[in-house]
Amino acid sequence: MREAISPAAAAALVRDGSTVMVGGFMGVGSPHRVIAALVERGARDLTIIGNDAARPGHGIGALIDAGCVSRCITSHIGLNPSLQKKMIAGEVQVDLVPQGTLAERIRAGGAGLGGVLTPTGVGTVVQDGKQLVKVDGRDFLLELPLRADVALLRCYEADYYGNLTYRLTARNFNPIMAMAATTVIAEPDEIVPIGLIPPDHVCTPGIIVTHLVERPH
Amino acid sequence: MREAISPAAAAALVRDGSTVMVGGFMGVGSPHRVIAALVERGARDLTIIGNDAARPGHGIGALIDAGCVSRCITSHIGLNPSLQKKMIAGEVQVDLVPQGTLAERIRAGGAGLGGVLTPTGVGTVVQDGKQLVKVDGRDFLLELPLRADVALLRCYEADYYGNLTYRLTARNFNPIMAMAATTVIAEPDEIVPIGLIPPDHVCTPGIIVTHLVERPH
Amino acid sequence: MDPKEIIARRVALELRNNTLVNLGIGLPTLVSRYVPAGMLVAFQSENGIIGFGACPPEGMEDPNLTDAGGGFISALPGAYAFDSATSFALIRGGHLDMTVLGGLQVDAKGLLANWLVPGRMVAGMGGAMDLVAGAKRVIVAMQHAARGEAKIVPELTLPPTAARPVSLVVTDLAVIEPTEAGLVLRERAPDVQVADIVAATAAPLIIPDTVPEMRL
Amino acid sequence: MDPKEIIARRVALELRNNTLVNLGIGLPTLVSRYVPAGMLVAFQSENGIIGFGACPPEGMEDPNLTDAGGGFISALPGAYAFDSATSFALIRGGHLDMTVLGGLQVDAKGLLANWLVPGRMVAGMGGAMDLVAGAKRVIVAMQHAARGEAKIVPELTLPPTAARPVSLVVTDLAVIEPTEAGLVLRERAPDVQVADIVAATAAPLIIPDTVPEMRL
Repeated sequence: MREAISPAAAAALVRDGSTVMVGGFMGVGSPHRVIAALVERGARDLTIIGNDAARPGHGIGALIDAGCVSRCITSHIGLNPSLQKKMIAGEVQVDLVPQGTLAERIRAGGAGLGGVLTPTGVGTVVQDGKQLVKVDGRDFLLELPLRADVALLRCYEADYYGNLTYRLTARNFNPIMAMAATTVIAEPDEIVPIGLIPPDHVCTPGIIVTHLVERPH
Repeated sequence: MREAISPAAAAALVRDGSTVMVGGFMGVGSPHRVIAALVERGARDLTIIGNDAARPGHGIGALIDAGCVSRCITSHIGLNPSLQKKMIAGEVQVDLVPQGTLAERIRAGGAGLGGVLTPTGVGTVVQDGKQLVKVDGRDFLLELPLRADVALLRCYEADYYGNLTYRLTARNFNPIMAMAATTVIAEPDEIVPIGLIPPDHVCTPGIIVTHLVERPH
Repeated sequence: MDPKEIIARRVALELRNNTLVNLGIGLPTLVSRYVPAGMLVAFQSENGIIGFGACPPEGMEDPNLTDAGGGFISALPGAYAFDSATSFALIRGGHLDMTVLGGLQVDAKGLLANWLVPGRMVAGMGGAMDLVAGAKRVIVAMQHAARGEAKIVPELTLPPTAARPVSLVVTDLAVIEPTEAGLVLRERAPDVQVADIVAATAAPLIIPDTVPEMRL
Repeated sequence: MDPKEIIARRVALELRNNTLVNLGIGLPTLVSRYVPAGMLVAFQSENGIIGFGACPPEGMEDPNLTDAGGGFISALPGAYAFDSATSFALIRGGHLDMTVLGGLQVDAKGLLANWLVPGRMVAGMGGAMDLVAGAKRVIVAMQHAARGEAKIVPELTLPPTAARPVSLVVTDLAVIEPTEAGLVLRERAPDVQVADIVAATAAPLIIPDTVPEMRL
């Protein structure tokens, strides 16, 4: 059983200097209430792993604006000129990873794999410093798993075991991040009694979700 | 749109000598009507990829009894003494693969990965002939993707786009096999109008399902 | 006809029934307007949906239903929502029949550069590298030239998106197919002459005896 | 007390609240009968469910709801059904707190053999290799000896299931913990003397000053 905690209590679980996976795609499916609480508490020196940097003031963009972030592992920052400027100024380190590779690396981290071979990035700058492995005469890059201290998820429904469902395109990176972090904090739109989510509709099992954020008022 | 075909028509799509993934775990979630039709048509020389050999006369076991199978890539044959005898007699080649490795290899085949690194099997006979890769000082085996000419799936609901849902423990290998074959044949318990399965509950997208078997009478 | 409309209409002729297609942000998105009547194409948005439709009427948007650019969309009957690992399993695993992407440069070998201009603001590759590495057909939809400079060049001067050549390049002037032998000029836009195309192209072109006009 | 009941009851004392546990087919399955009152343990069946219960009354079985042996089970409130890739992602990814497996042999290093006896009918490893490689704690639940032959041996004569030592061995005679220094005798079964255990064990045992009786 998980007791629901406040966004501020959730933010307190995210230590300065830690690596944090944040669900969402352009802020859709991001845990905005926990993000606001992180900004509020003045978190510092976070390494953020997320699909993109959203927009200034929004989602991961809000964390960057507030100076919470020292490093960003992400596939796209094109709609966040603030991060682009901080990157050029050397205030935030940005590691660009192809989106499908980012997803596979996070999945590998959660699935206990030592890495995966992907054709993506072969013959591009993404190849730099990576092992090239030939399988059946075709070149692949060995991409290594990603894990985090904390995963911050947004979900649609949760029950008090922490079982989660997601909604449409707000699903995105959330289910794979749920598997790849030590502390897993889910911010639901709604919390329902145990047993109300059919077993076939649960998308993330409660046993791996360590904390549940109270529903919005 | 997919027209529903008879089990016999589905069985006719499986050519002698082809590689066939068959969903199911001890026959639970196996496409029993298509399997019966394959036995009926006297299919020959199939390479079957499936979790286990079920029991004699049941699921994959029925295909083996009928002499349809020349090779089996599977994790467990312990409850099928008929296959054990055929293996010792040299009638059927059996390649044993750890269950999680089998699942990852099929997933890799469907996801376009060149392989995955797994800790499973390191220091055992499973390691024989495989590349050992060290990541962060830890040994992993490089396991290669599996693909098939045909995947034979059992599902719960299908719509006429071929979108599929699965039921409880009958899901097992079906969704990953759906991704890893050229011809994908789904045997549903029920076919429903397009639009009746909510987007969040579809488990396999219709666009990758090439054939739908008519519902049972 | 507007150059973008020419490109979008011509690319739409490459669509096939019962296929899975990904359209990049920007110009490629326009292609969905010109799906031939009666043809069933499943459009994927890589943020996690197959079978999406246009933006719903104001007030009926769902904040959990957006395209890869964050714009509101709707779900068609039979739509399928999925996570990012599944999305790129579909893209990388050979399930995506076609992707349509914008381009900064295409070279004589058919290599595409479309994600980074050194010295300018860095955007990131997003899903572009996976799409070019993984889709069965990669179609580049772009203006033939940018600010008077040719975008079809002998050799890329910008960083490549993948080691794999694209399948077809559709511009407001021409349809060009990269082949082993080089870039073949397949079609010309309405009222455009072969000489105009050659003049606007920095890479050498193989020109067949007949270069028909696009049938839009 | 029946030897199997001793083993199952003792293994059950290793269960912890709010953990994910996989029980192998056969003897290990019995452990679920002895979960301490008030403790919430999520049992995983590797064929695709967390949160299953006992076989339902006759006539109420669902052919789509079975355990890894194919036997009918029920689903408890809050259960979760999943595919085989997810099942082993949970096992391999460090999410499985504990697995309880049967054993053919355990050696002085704590290595387990439990899947193949050369010369006998081959069963296959099923999920055993993933479970031993991936679970946080691996507990072997087995009879101390089989047909008078010791199963705890100096070195495996059967093929190993993994290169990784197990966490604990629970038999009808003893609890033994593999350590860097060797096998440590931690507990003895009711009315069993240390000398009996040593006599029934082919591998050397490290014997602490006190070897308490199991608290069942």
